[in-house]
Amino acid sequence: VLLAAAAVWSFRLAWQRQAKLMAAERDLSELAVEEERARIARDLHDILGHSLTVISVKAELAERLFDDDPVRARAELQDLQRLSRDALADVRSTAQGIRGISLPGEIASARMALESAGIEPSLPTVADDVPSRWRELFAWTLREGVTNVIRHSQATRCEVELDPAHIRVSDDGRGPCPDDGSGNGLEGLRQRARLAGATVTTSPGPGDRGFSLTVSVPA
Amino acid sequence: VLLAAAAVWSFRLAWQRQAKLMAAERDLSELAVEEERARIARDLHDILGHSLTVISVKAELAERLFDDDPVRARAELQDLQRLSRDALADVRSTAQGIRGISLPGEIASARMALESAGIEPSLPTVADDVPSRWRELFAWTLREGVTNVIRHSQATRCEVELDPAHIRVSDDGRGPCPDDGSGNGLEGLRQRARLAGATVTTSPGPGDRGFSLTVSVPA
Amino acid sequence: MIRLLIADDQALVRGALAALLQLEDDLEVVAEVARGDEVVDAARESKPDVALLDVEMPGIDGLAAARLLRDAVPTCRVLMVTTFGRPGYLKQAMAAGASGFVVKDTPARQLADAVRRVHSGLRVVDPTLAAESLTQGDSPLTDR
Ligand SMILES: Nc1ncnc2c1ncn2[C@@H]1O[C@H](COP(=O)(O)OP(=O)(O)OP(=O)(O)O)[C@@H](O)[C@H]1O
Ligand SMILES: Nc1ncnc2c1ncn2[C@@H]1O[C@H](COP(=O)(O)OP(=O)(O)OP(=O)(O)O)[C@@H](O)[C@H]1O
Ligand SMILES: [Mg+2]
Ligand SMILES: [Mg+2]
Ligand SMILES: [Mg+2]
Repeated sequence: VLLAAAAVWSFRLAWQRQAKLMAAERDLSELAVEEERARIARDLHDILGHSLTVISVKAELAERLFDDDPVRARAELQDLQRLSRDALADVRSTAQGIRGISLPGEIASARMALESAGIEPSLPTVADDVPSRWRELFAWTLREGVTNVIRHSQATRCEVELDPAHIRVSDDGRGPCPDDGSGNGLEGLRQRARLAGATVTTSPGPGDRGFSLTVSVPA
Repeated sequence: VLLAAAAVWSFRLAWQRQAKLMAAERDLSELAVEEERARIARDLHDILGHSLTVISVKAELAERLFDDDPVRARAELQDLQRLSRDALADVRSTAQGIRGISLPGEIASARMALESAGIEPSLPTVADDVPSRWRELFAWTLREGVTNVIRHSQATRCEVELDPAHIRVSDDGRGPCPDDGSGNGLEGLRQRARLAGATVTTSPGPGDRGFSLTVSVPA
Repeated sequence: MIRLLIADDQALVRGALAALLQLEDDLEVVAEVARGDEVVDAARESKPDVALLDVEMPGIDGLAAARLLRDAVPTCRVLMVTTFGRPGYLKQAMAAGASGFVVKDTPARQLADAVRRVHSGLRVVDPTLAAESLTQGDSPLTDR
C-alpha cells in the first residue's frame, strides 16, 4: 500500500509540475498578447490624437489665410481632405485587426516587437505627412524590415526614418550574411514596390555597420 | 508514514482548490480587462469614424465653395475646427474611460452632418420620451446609421424615426451593395445592442428603396 | 517683437503653428527644430525669447530639452505644448523650469496670448491638461 501510495504520489507530483509549467506558459503568452493589444491600442490612440491635432491647426490656418493668401488656403484644404481620409482609413483597418495594415498601426507594433526582442527602437511618432498612395507600401516595408531586424540582425538598436518620399529601417547589427536565398520577404517587398512605382535598396547601416533597408518613391 | 502522506495529501487538495479558484478569478478579471478594451476600441472607432467622415466631407465642401460662396466656405472651416477639437476631446476622454454621448447631441450633429453632405434630413426634434436606459444605445445607433448613410448610400434624403421602443435610420439611396465584409460599424452596434438586450435589423428602406437600420428594445 | 523657437517632430503641425503665430504682429518665429536634442543649439544661435516645446520628440524629449535650455540659455522662457497630458507631465514640466503647459490644438489667438504671458513672466497652465496630468494613470502621487 505504501509503495502504491508513493507511486501515485510521485506520479501526481510529476503531473502537477507539468501542469504548472503549461499554465505558466499559457499565462505568459496570454499576458503577452494582452499587453501587446493594450500597447497598440494606446499607441494608435495617440497617433489618432496627432492626426486630429494637425487637422484642427490646419483648419484654423486655412481660415486665417482665406483672404490674404487664397492659394495657400486652398492647399491647406487639400491637405485637410487627405489627412482626414487617411485617418479614417487607419481607424478602419486597425479596428479590423489582422485583416488590415495601417502605417500608424505598424509603428505601434514595431515598437512593441523591438522592445520585446531587447532591441532599442527609435521610431517616428507620427506618419501624417506620408501621402495616401504610399502609406500601405511604407507600412509593409516597416513590417518586413523590423521582422528582419529581429530575426537576423543581432542588433542593439533599430532606427526608422520616415518622410514623404522614403522610409528607412536600419540597425547596428552584424549586417547581411551570405544569403542562402531562401527568404521571400525582401523579394515580396520588391514586387510590391515595383507595382507601386517605388524602389527598394539594401545597404550597410549607418557608420557602415548593420543593415539598412530603404524604400524610395518617385518625387 | 501513511498518515503523514494523507495529511500532506489533503493539504495539497485544499491548496489546489484554492489555486483553481484564484485562476478562475484571474481569468474573469482578464476577461473584464479584455471586454473593457473591446469597449474602448468600439468607442474609438465609432467616435472617430463619424467625426472623420464629417470632417472630410466638410473639407471637400469648403474647397468647392471656396470661390463661389466664400462666406459659407469660411463657416465650414470654422465647423472643421470645432469638430476636430471636439473629436480630440472625445479621444482624450476615451483614454480616461469616460464616455459621453447624448441623444439630443447626436440629433443635432446628425442634422449638421447630413446637410453638409447634401442629404436632406428628416429628424425628430425631441427625444424626451425615450427611457433613460435606451438613450445611449439609441445615440450610438443614430451616429453609426447616419455615418453609413453619408458614406455608402448616395441618398438624397435620410429619415430618422424615434419612439420609446425603437429607433430607425432610413434613406432613399442605392441600398446595400454586396457587403465586402470589411466594416466594423454595424458589428460593433450589434454587440452594443446584445449587451443591452436589444436587437439590430437592417432591411431595404421605405418603398423598398435604399437602406434602413432599426434597433428595437424589449417592451 | 517676441522671438519664438518652435520644437515639434510633427512637421505638419510645426509648420502650421509657425504660420499661425507668424501672423501675429508682435511674434516672430526665429527657429524651428524637429528633435529634442537640437533645441539647445538652435536656441544658442537664434536667441529666442520663448521656446514652444513639444513633449514627445525623438532624441531627447521636450522635458529634458527644457532642463538643458534653462542652464544653456536662461533668458529663454519655455512654454510646453502637447497632444495628451500624462501622469507626471505637468509636475515634471514645472520642475524643469517651464512657465506654461498647454494643448497643441489651443486656438492660435489663445496660444499667441499664452506666449505673451509667458514672455512677461506669468504662468499659463491649461486646465484640462492639468486635470489629465493629475488624474490619469494609477497613482500620480507616487509618479517620479
Ligand atoms: N536586418 C538584417 N540584418 C542582417 N541580415 C538581414 C537583415 N535583413 C535581411 N537580412 C538577410 O537577408 C536575407 C533575406 O531577407 P528576407 O526578408 O528576404 O528573407 P527571410 O527574412 O530570411 O525570410 P522571410 O522574410 O521569407 O520570412 C535574410 O535571410 C538575411 O540573411
Ligand atoms: N445606408 C447605407 N446604404 C447602403 N449601404 C450601406 C448603408 N449602411 C451600410 N451599408 C453597407 O453595409 C456595410 C457594413 O456597414 P458597417 O457600418 O458595418 O461598415 P462600414 O461603414 O463599411 O465601415 P465602418 O463602419 O467600420 O467604418 C457597408 O460597407 C455598406 O456596404
Ligand atoms: Mg524576412
Ligand atoms: Mg459604418
Ligand atoms: Mg511629438
